[in-house]
Amino acid sequence: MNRTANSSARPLLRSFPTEYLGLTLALSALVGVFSLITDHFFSVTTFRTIANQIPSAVLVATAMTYLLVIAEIDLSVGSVLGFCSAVLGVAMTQWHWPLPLAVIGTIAAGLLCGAFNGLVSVHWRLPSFIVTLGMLEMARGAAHAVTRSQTQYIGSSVEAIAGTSICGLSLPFLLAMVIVVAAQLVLTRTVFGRYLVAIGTNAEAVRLSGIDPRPIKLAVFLLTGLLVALAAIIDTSRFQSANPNAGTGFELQAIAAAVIGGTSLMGGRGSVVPTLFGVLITAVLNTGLAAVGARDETKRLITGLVIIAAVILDQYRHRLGAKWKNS
Amino acid sequence: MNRTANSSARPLLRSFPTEYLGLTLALSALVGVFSLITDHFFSVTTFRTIANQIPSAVLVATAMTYLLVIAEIDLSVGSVLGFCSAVLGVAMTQWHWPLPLAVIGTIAAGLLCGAFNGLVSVHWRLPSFIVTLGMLEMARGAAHAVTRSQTQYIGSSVEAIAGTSICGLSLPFLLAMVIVVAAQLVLTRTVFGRYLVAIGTNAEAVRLSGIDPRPIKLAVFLLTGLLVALAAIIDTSRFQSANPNAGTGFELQAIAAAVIGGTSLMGGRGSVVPTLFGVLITAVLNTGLAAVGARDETKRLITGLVIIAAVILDQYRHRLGAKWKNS
Amino acid sequence: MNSGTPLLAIDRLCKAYAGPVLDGIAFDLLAGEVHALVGENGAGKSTLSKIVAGLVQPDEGTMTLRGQPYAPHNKNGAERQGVRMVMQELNLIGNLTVAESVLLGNLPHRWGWIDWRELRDRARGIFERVGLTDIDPGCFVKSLGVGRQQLVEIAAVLARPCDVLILDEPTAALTAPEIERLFVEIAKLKAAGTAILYISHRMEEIQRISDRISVLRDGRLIATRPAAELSLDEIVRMMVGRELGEAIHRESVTAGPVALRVEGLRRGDAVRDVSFETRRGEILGFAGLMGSGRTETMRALFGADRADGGEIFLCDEEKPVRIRSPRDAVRRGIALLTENRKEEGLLLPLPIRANITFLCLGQLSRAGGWIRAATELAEATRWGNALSVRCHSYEQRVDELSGGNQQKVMIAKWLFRNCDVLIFDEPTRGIDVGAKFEIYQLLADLAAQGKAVIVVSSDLKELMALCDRIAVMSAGRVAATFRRGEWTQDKIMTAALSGYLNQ
Amino acid sequence: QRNDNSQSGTPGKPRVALVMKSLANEFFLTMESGARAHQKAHAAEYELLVNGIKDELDVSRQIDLVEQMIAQKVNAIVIAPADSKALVPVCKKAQQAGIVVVNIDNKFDDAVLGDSGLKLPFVGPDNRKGARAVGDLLAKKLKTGDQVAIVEGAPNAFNGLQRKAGFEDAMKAAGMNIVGSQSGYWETDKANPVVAAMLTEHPGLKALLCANDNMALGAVAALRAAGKQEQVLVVGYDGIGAVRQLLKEGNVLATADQHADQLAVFGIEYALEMLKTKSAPADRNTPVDVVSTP
Ligand SMILES: Nc1ncnc2c1ncn2[C@@H]1O[C@H](COP(=O)(O)OP(=O)(O)OP(=O)(O)O)[C@@H](O)[C@H]1O
Ligand SMILES: Nc1ncnc2c1ncn2[C@@H]1O[C@H](COP(=O)(O)OP(=O)(O)OP(=O)(O)O)[C@@H](O)[C@H]1O
Ligand SMILES: [Mg+2]
Ligand SMILES: [Mg+2]
Repeated sequence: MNRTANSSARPLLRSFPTEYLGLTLALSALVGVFSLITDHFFSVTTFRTIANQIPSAVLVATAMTYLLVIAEIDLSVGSVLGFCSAVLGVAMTQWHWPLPLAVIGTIAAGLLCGAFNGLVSVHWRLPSFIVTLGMLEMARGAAHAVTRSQTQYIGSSVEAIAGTSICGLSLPFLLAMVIVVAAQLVLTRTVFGRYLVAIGTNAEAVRLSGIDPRPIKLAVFLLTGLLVALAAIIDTSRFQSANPNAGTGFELQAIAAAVIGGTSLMGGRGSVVPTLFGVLITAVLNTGLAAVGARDETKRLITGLVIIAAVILDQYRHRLGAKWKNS
Repeated sequence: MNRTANSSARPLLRSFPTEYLGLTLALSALVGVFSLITDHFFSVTTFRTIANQIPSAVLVATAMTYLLVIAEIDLSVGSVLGFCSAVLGVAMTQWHWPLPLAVIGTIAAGLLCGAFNGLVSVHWRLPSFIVTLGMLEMARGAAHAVTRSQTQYIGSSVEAIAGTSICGLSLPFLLAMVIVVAAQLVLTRTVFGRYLVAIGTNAEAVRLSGIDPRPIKLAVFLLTGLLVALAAIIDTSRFQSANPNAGTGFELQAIAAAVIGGTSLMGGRGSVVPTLFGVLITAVLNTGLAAVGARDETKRLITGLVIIAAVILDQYRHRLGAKWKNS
Repeated sequence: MNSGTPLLAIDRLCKAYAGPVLDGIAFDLLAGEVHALVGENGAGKSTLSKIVAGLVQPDEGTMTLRGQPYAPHNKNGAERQGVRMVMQELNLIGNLTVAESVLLGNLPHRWGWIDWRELRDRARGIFERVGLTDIDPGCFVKSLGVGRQQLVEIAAVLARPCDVLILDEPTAALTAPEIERLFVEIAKLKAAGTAILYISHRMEEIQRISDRISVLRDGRLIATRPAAELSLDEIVRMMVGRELGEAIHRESVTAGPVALRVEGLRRGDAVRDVSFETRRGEILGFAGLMGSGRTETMRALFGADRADGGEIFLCDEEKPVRIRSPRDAVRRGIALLTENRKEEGLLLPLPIRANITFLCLGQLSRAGGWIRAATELAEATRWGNALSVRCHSYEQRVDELSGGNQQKVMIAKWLFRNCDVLIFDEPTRGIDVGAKFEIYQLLADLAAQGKAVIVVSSDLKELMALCDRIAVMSAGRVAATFRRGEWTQDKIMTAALSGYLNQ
Repeated sequence: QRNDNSQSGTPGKPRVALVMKSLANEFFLTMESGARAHQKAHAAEYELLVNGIKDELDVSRQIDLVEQMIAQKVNAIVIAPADSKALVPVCKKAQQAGIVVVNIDNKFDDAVLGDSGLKLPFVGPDNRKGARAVGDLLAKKLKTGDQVAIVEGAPNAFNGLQRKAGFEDAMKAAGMNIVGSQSGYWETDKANPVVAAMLTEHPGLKALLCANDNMALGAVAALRAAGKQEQVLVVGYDGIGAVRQLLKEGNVLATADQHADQLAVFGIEYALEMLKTKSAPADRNTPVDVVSTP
């Protein structure tokens, strides 16, 4: 009678085949197609370039995955990234803070935004969709106010962060990978992680089990603020400049990456490593289309189709997974 | 035990006080503030201007309200608006279709996009958030492909639609009002409307009651396509030109308007007239801030705050409403 | 046994929502007693227990626990002082494993990292106490049926020590063997000095295990008496405030033509090969152990889940009908009252009116689908009154109703639809005695009108009182079918177990 | 063998990457078509790879694009930067990788260039001068002290700021009264409500200077709705096809034509020249012509 006799232990490894196979296939297919079409796509340089471009997207998508797991959302990540970037830029160029202090200030700015989102939506029990929609406007306004709408050129003094590389992989990339693995482990193997899944599935039941979901939700919003601030620092260091428009449209990208990775928008289901695949798929797609030099409208059409195709694939993977389990 | 047996009839009027009082107050407050700060805000011209600007936003927000009621969402409304606008522009300027034919073509384009969104998300049981995110890219790509990214100047041949006015109010405004009232009545007083609310509340229960939610959902997506196409026609006529970038960011505005009006993002709760208030509040805010000549960052900060304040207010209104009922 | 000062004393407790729900309740709980709380649906039993468990704050009144003032602000507060409760409605977390869900409040961990082995062992230990040896702690909660979920929830509460234990209709979805296990457990706790507040609508249980009985009616405490002094009739009279016609009045059975014939229905492991037929004017019961596949059979038959195989014939027709969705089923005159009213039946935030009329809106509307509001309300009122739904107004939200009244709303909705084949999955789950008899009578009347009625129930007594035939399911098959007069409780139980013995 | 065939100077055709901002904009699209046409005509001389970003706000995506072009080992990059500062470091990286970089359309910030020790030739119009010329033409139709308002591009857009500055130069020189200056985010539908509000707030307004033609379209629609077409003059910038109609109809007074189709071509020619001669040609300002009511 026990149809699902799998132990819940070690879900990271246990579920590898069904969980990651589809995504790996999709990714390989993309790489394959682009390698065939263009001459210079399939090269170490390309992959190194991609690896160095994605860290900020990975961090933001990781935060988004956590939020989606607890059935919340943050539309303000892009704006907050812009704001944090602005703070870092202004701190370095105008206030002449030393780098470590400026970094701390930037993280504080991120945490502040996260705290606002969290406190308002948790305290007034408002949907985070709308609270963070408000924050989307406010943080962008703040970014422009802080920089007076001018890009802050910082120069090589921030280069240390993104410029350091180990075996050709940048520090931010390695950091992002460490954070992804840690986030995945925390989600699947710690008490905190299990609370997140529980809250996303049935917050009322969690409350009735005597656990207050509010501080936990707040913690996730704070974590989002932190990760977004880190992403801002990475990008600012990479570009050696702070642009108040940085991160525009990041929110939808991050959500798309998480959903491509199989995270549910309804809460309670999601994990971080597949989200990384989601980010990789988008990045490979972007790079590949740029290598082909496709027209803008073609790029958009293909991007849209790939997003939809990815989630349809995910559906079939789930059904297939269910079948395998049952037989 | 049935102590009282209130009649449910006339919910449109019955609920006026609690339902609309808060929104009316918020709107009046905004108008009051701007009238005090600026010289010329409080004038017939201002209100006529606003009335002539909002129809497309009202139509899109109405569609969004319906979608939110059935617990779906459409992020592609802005892009589809751009695409429809592009089709109208190209049909008139390049293919030299007569206006009625071009209008029909535009509506067909809207319905097509709606049908795609509806069919894909209903058939594969995918979250509409992600399907319409894909459509957001695709429709914008299509808009650029159709117009070759060039703004199409149509000239006075389309003026008839937006230019006709009765008592200083444009035809589109009157149309929008009729549609709002009709949509509200359909939602509250017809079988179809009841099904929508039920599907948004508990789609599984609806299915187990022997009513297939899928064609109903599809109908709402088609309706959205239709209303978005109408909005595109109205805007194109107003600007006498079709810009492939038209409607950028419309989706979040429409969602914000609906939520300010008290529509729930979780489905099952929402109505159209309050959404109209939501649109009005945003429009008054925009016009007022432009009249004041506020800096761009100030505008964004205030817009964000007003969105959040409006939903907090809505919360209190609900609690207050509940109290009144009980006493 | 009933000596010493009360462990928990309640005094002049009042609570009102839209109207008064509890009115000056005063009673006490002694250590080591089982105190039964009985009353009609909506009498206020759950509200009272929620107040004691800290989930709801009273408007007035005081409570004392072990002589100290007791006013818990939330569930945690109550639990810290040794008061625990099994809620009437299920509150499990589908996406967690059973073990995680059960131990959610205190997952075993080292520096925040879950200790999986410890977790599994503890969960096993907990389940063994209530005899749930065949539940794998690693499977997901959402893969369990309602009965098992309820057991899991009970197990979770029993696992932790407490002084006051409230059981709010723990047995509503359980079958006899599980109930027996639960009673053993209760006896153990009682011996250890725990005070137990037991709520149930099954009178035989009340009489079996309770020491004292308190009767609630319309939010007032009618009486508290030692159980031995009260006969069943007396309890019911106090509850309902009037005499109850005990026997179900049934027309003499003249089974009509076949209304529904099922052959070889299969779906996954739960439904392996089910064949049966039911005739017009007949009430067919489905008995079986928990997880024997009764619910899954009915869902597959109704088109709620896609069947893997099998044929369904209606009204002596030669050709099988294709039922691929509930829509097909309802159009062919089959109705299914689902066992999980909260998730699969009701539109909780909508008014009672809208819930009752939902299936027949076409009938209540003018051309173009405009609903005739007055007619709608009148019809809703008619059907609500027919089932004596207790509410302030038919505009009240369904989620404000007591569990039993929610069930009545569900029944009203399907009766209004007027189908030929009516399948009731646990129709009396959480329904009070008075109403239960009303529903039995209703089912009997439906059969008398020539409808085919199928009743799935975990309460064997109920089936034996009501049905013309009883099909007993075991491990996804119909193990035996008995006619009235042929059956005995033992025969049925043997049949119910048969499928598992030779596995 | 696939990766390594195109070091600059090797026999194969040189590959030129044109990195644009905002392919969603007619101006840049014209630029792109011009470049593609040029490549077709000189197909034997070079290969062309055109890429652009969604809109000008997406600066980081443009930086990513340049990095990808470096990874692709193109021989030359012709770039219209979406941000005059943020793209400098990545262009420096390109140059260090041996790639010829030519700056078109939007000039890199001189201070930042100096700071990073980068030297790039610039080919493009002087937006400020162009805007000044349009403004001067407008000023001739106005009286000193008349109220005028500016509709800016997206805040932070360098060419937008330049155009605004040019408009201001012209208006101040002619003694006009600038009563308002707000952003219309480059778009018709975003500029329209802003203009409508300015019209009511400043009933005496005599002219609107729009930083691009799409916003001019929005402004004209607002004027039409307010019935003020006779009273208020509108000027735009870019000279897109749509606005030529309006010029003919007299609804727009003037716009600036930056010869978009030539811009990228000049840049590509510069790049090819640099690849051949290894020299660094001087900056070159391309012409901006004021187009006005015939
Ligand atoms: N949150 C609420 N809001 C409004 N009314 C409520 C609420 N909760 C309970 N009630 C009302 O209080 C009354 C008592 O409900 P309660 O759940 O305590 O009944 P019960 O005795 O447990 O009934 P049952 O046997 O059906 O479970 C009901 O009439 C119900 O409608
Ligand atoms: N040992 C088990 N472990 C997990 N799930 C089980 C087990 N036994 C049965 N189930 C679940 O029970 C369901 C089949 O039983 P079904 O709900 O049809 O039984 P039932 O006779 O109606 O019992 P119940 O009293 O639980 O409603 C399946 O959905 C299956 O997932
Ligand atoms: Mg109860
Ligand atoms: Mg069952």
